[in-house]
Amino acid sequence: MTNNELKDHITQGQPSAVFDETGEWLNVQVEAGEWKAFANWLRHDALQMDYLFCLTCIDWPQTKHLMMVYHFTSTTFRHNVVIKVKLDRNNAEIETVSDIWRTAEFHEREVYDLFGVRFLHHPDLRRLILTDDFEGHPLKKDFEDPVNMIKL
Amino acid sequence: MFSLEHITNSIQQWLYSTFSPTMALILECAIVMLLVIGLFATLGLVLVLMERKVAARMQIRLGPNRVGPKGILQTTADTLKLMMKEGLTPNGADKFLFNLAPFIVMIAAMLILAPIAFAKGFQIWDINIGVLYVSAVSSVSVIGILMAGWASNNKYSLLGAMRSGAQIVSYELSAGLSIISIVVLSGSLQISEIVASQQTGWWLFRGHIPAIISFVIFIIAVTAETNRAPFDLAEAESELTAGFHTEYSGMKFALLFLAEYINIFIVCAIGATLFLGGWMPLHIGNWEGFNHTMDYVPSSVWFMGKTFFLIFLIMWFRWTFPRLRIDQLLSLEWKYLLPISMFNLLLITLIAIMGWHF
Amino acid sequence: MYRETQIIEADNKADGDDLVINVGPQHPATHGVLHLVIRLQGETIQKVEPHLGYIHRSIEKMCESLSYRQFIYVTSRMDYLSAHINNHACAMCVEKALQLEVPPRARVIRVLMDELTRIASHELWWGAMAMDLGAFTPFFYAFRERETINDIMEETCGARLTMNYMVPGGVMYDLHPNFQQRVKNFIQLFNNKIDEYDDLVTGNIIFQNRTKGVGVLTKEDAISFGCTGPVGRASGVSCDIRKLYPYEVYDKVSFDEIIEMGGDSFSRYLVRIKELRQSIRIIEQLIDNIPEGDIQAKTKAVLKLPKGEFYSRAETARGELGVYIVSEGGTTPYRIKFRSPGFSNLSALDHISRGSKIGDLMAIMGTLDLVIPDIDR
Amino acid sequence: MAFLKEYISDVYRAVASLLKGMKTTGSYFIRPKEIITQQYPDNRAQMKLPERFRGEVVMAHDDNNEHACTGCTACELACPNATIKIVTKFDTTPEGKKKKALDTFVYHLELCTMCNLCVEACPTSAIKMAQTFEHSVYDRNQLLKKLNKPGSKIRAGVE
Repeated sequence: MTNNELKDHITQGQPSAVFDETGEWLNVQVEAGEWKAFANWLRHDALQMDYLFCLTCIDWPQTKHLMMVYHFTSTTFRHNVVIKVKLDRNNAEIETVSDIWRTAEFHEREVYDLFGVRFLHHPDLRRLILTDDFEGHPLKKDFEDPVNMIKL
Repeated sequence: MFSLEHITNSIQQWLYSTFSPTMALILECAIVMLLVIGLFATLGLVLVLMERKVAARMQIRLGPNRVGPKGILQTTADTLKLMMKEGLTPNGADKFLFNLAPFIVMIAAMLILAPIAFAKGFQIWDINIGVLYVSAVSSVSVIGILMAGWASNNKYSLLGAMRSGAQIVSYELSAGLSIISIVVLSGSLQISEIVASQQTGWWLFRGHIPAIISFVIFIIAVTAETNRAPFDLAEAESELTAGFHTEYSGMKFALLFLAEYINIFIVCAIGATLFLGGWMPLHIGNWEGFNHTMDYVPSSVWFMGKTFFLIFLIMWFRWTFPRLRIDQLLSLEWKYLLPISMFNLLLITLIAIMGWHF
Repeated sequence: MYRETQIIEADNKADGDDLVINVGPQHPATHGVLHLVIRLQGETIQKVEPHLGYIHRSIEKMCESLSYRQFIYVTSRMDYLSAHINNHACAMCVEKALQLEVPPRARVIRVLMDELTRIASHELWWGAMAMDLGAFTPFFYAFRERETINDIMEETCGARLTMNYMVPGGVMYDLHPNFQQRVKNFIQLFNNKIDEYDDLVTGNIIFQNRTKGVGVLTKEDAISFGCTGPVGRASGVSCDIRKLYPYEVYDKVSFDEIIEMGGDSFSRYLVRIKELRQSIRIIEQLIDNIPEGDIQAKTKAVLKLPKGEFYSRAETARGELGVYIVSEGGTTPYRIKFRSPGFSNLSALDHISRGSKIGDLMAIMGTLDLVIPDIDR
Repeated sequence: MAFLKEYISDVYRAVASLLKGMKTTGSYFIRPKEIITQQYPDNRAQMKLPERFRGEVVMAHDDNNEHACTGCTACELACPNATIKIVTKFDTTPEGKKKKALDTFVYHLELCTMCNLCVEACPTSAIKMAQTFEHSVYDRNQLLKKLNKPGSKIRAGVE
């Protein structure tokens, strides 16, 4: 499916989606509140995006937001799409998709650990890599750790 | 001709002629104890070195080769190291049982040594129920292992000990059945008579295919009974780190380790006695010339040769096969070995009654 | 800074019969510092909970302060068994952003190195997995062949494990004059020895019983868990990046994507063993057809990526590696995300090992081929 | 009867597969020339590492105690770990002009990952990778090295 066809499909499923075609794949930006329903639609409807191959987050301190980035592929149709969800940097909350794509369970825990994004209704939202009593979220741009980080 | 029988007899005569009978008996006991402990120490050193060398050759490497010429002092060095190490007792452990367990395992191994005939007339105690005694005492070591696993207060140790218990209890059945098949053929429980009955040929060859089957089953069962790979579930390094002896260190570990090798030696000695004629040289029917030539090789060499051949076989298993899973281990015993050995015993009984063996 | 190991005690919710065991972080079968908390009922596994982070170096954060030439070397330390392929994926991402044309000779060299790495990685996996199942000898046989590859790597790339041979625009050095001959010798050695592998492990009845029907991962679950590489392909998912999104010269060589339908540990084993032969096939096709020419495209001394987001994928020995670079137009990446195959494969561990025995857990972990630095990054 | 036949063939196949494995290991047991162990510290004399092997960074000096380093700090910039620190000084050339030159080439071996980026970056090929690999010392400070030899100067003609 070409990007234009994908765009048509997605507009039907999510009329408020914002598109960006500068990258290799079609970028779609949706609102955090609409994300869960849209994710369900992506997985189960015509597009069949069953393979979530990358889930990550980007910190943008200047514009005070965190950007969740989901990379999807459909193993039946072999088309790719990138979904972005903008979150408030100080109060980052988003619905989990771990019930739709099981791999998200670990990836979301990792993002929670390193960025502090809270995933609502996640079955087991704990720190994955750092200890439970660790303070701060290391991949945020303003994270400082004078003990463990060596400034070159 | 060199013979251990003459030496032991002359020592005994000298003792009885010099001291009173009671004193002579006590002295004899002391000598025997010293000999047994000496034998254990040497066997431990030799077998560990042999294991490492055999493993190395099979794994296309050299093995220990730095301590002493060709590495023969390696195990001595290891023993020294273990002796100097601190013997830790974990805080939550049952101290008494924890410290007792290695000795029970070791003493059980020592006890089985009594009826084994090392050479012609060279035997500690020719008890008339020798084979029964061996199979009875060999089950004592499982108590030591269970004790070690339970007293360590370690979950890995406990799992290893429980596995070991299930394993040894089950495999004793088929080991016992294959021992019985030789008892049936030779008509005696006494080790010396079993050896004597193989004057004209070893039971392995004389008992047709059923004897070979019971030999194979015996080897499999004793491999399992001594917790050797592929049945080393009690230790299962990659699963339970070290199983029942996870918490042991220093000399206590050395005792458990030594007992393992002594047990291998003993079961192989019994296998050699029952199936390969013990110290009896290779005799074939009534080829007088051939049999006479074979008699020139000392009987102790025959015994050791056969035993070490079986030990090598068991080592060969260890360095070739992956480990079984606990349920597969038990199903191998109860679904395959036990029915086969029972049926086999029936065949052997038939052979013995009809006198079909050679 | 010293950090105490978290020992997870049985919580109050647990049934009194449950036994909670910490497997790792120091355990012979976890190949590194993976910490699994397993809940047992007898010997049957109720739950497996991985605890990560023992060697997390935050490579993603480190890369944010390294230039586009420098960050590649760090990725060798992720999945250290497919160091070349990690470097390759990063180099490809930079090339994609700069729209660099890699010279044909460098492309072929890269593919040759990738496949040699894949063989070396699978060799090590084979030995280590056999060791997990209690057979010690295969490890040494596997290392004999792997050592040959390492020697070849050492001669051409200058290091045995963390080569740092791929640079943006090509490769660092030209091939060593002995390279072709040594690779051919290796192929000969390998073809002689691979039958031993079947005799020793594949055909062995104990091994088959230990792995068949153990840790079954269905196709749907494999996709949902994002399992790629041999793990995904053993469950019937076609996920070989070399076939789906061919890079370098993978579209010009003929090889098969190995797919097994079983989904159990034995299928995962078979996929890797068959992949060894496919890698040999690729190398055989390329080794005599290395085009002459440059080994590096002309690049500026300081690389500056245009503003934007770039994603490249490569097939490592463990599965799909994704490199996601967000650039703000500077000399260092704004954000880098490595989508590591091991991380997703590990997430399926709990799901597939429930209800099996402790011994099965080792078989499952062995065939998942976990490399902990790849998971922890 | 079919059950019995299956049972026996099961046992037969199992035993055959086990014997096959034993044949493999047994055949290695009787062929000691397949042993591949290298006796490492004893074979130092014969051991030859390939010339590309990356052991540590060294600076090549010729017979006149001259090196090719101009002190341009390209290697320092290329290094991802701050392994290299270059201290420069100002020499006066015969014409009386001041010229930047190398004073000390400080190399932290303990930080080095042998990535070869410094050698690649060097415009005058002043540094290269040596094949030494036995770097263990008792004190970490001994790993801090000064690569230019005392009294060495830049080779004439190197810019």
